Amino acid sequence: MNTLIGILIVIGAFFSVLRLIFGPTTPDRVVAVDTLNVIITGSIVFIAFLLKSELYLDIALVYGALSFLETIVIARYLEGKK
Amino acid sequence: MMKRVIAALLILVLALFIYGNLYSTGEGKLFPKFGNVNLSERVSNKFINKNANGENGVVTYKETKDAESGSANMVTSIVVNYRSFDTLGEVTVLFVSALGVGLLLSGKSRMKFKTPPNFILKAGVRIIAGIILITGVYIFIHGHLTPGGGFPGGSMIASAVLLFYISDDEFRTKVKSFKFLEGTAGSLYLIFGLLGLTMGGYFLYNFLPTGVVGELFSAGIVPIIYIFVGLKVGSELSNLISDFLSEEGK
Amino acid sequence: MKKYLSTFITLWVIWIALTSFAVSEVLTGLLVSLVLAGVISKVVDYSFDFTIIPKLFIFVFVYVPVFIVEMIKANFDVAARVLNPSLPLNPGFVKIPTKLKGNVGKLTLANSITLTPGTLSIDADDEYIYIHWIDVKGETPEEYQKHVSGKFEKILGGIYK
Amino acid sequence: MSAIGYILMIIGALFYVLGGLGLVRMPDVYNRLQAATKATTLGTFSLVLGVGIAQPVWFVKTLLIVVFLTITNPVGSSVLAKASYIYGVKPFKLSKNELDKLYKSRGDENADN
Repeated sequence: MNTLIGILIVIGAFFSVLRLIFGPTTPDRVVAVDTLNVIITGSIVFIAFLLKSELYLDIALVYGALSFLETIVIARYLEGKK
Repeated sequence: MMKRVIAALLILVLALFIYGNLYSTGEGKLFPKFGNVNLSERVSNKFINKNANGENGVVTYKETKDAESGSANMVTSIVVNYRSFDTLGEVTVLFVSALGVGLLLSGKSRMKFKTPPNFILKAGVRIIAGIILITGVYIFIHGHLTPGGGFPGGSMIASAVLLFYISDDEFRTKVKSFKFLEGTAGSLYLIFGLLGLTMGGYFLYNFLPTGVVGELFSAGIVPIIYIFVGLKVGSELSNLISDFLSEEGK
Repeated sequence: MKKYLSTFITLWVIWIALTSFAVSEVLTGLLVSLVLAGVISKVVDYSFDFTIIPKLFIFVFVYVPVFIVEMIKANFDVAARVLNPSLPLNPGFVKIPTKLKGNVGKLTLANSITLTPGTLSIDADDEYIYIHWIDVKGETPEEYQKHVSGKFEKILGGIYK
Repeated sequence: MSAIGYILMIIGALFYVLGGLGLVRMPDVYNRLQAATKATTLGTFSLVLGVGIAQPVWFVKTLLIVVFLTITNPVGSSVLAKASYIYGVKPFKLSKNELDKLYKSRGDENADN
């Protein structure tokens, strides 16, 4: 059961990596990174469940906050770019 | 051409030297064979497992009382207890860099972005920032229990400030109060170190009772020091951000 | 003062959710939220009064179920579009009027629009929310509004003024 | 209890696959953003709540993570959509455009010259 969930998460992450590699424009790549970040946040929570360790939930929260910041900063940078 | 040949020869000699020392057997060799040395006995018994009485014993979470360092996170016990002087130096490095940026870039008015901020972003940040800030405070207060500490907690606080700056064209931090907070936190770190000097005989001595491993009020001065480090790092990075986003003007 | 109190209560609740109900944690949280609320109560949007209790009730028991059902519908919609080999799309940028005034209410509406079938909110101003719509139906902003946000606007109008 | 949690977790992981698939299949940035945001938000919702139900001690904390992600993810998508429009990404097909009065797209400027 755990293996199945892990494989599904990896497939989803793989598709977003594909878009990250082939994305024709920069916004495409940023969208792919944003999606990948959400998937990683979810999988950190899943790792917490696998290892039965509550400490990983804190890490998921911090990762979510930092990935949001990253998305916003890159988006604002794209807006101002010539 | 000559240089390259000499360099290649030197590398070859060095490689042979390392190879010979790594894989030779017998007396007088430089390195012990990989896996033969039990490092955990050398390090952990000396520092982590040691009781206050100097004996080695097993430490149990939420049971062991009065361990020498008393922090559930081993890295914290090294960074803020045994090598706290080093952390003081790290904080100083950050302070010097913030000082340099402040000298070069400080301006009066707020820099405006080319495009006005999105309304949804502005309203969203005003909800999210509270969660991010309290998480940052949670991380540096629980530095001795969870894989966090002063530096990650401080950066979370600074990231909330950066979000405010990006999402609101009018937003401006109170630079003066941040400078005051930074100075106070830094001097309190030193004062705690000097208190240790008078009470225990050396600088940054852990003079408070260490309590039960794994509880919030444990590990002596470690959480207190981490609170100061977190406040100092957070206010320094926030000052850095507001220095970068200000410009000379009316 | 009202702002300070509501910020303080929100921060304390978040702290307790992060840690636990142990006495030392609750006391530390009290101290931290007292100080932090004083610093940030002017820049964050957490003001509420005593009418929060019935409003929270409506929010959790009326709004959240509707929202979750719409979100699941949205995902089946996305799945149908993605798995269909001919990709049936008719996208466009449109604006829809909204009567909600407060920042938080408008944010909730915009986020709900993003997570429901076929729409993505891009920006908002005083009267309109601008959206990207996969499958434009109708001609005037009022018609769009009926399709996109009618259901939410009715419920949220009762919660946020 | 753990059976419900596992079912929710599998549903969440399936939505991740759907989000990735939407990201690959859709024709332009705005449609990709739509598919990815909806699918990953519901996926995280379901996966994280599944973990919270399978480990009831963590339920409150997982609820906090879910609330946090349901606010940040749509906000991030909105900001990205606006940034892509201003950056000048052309939608592959457009039946109606009422956004042109609000911002200037950089793609339009280049088309004029």
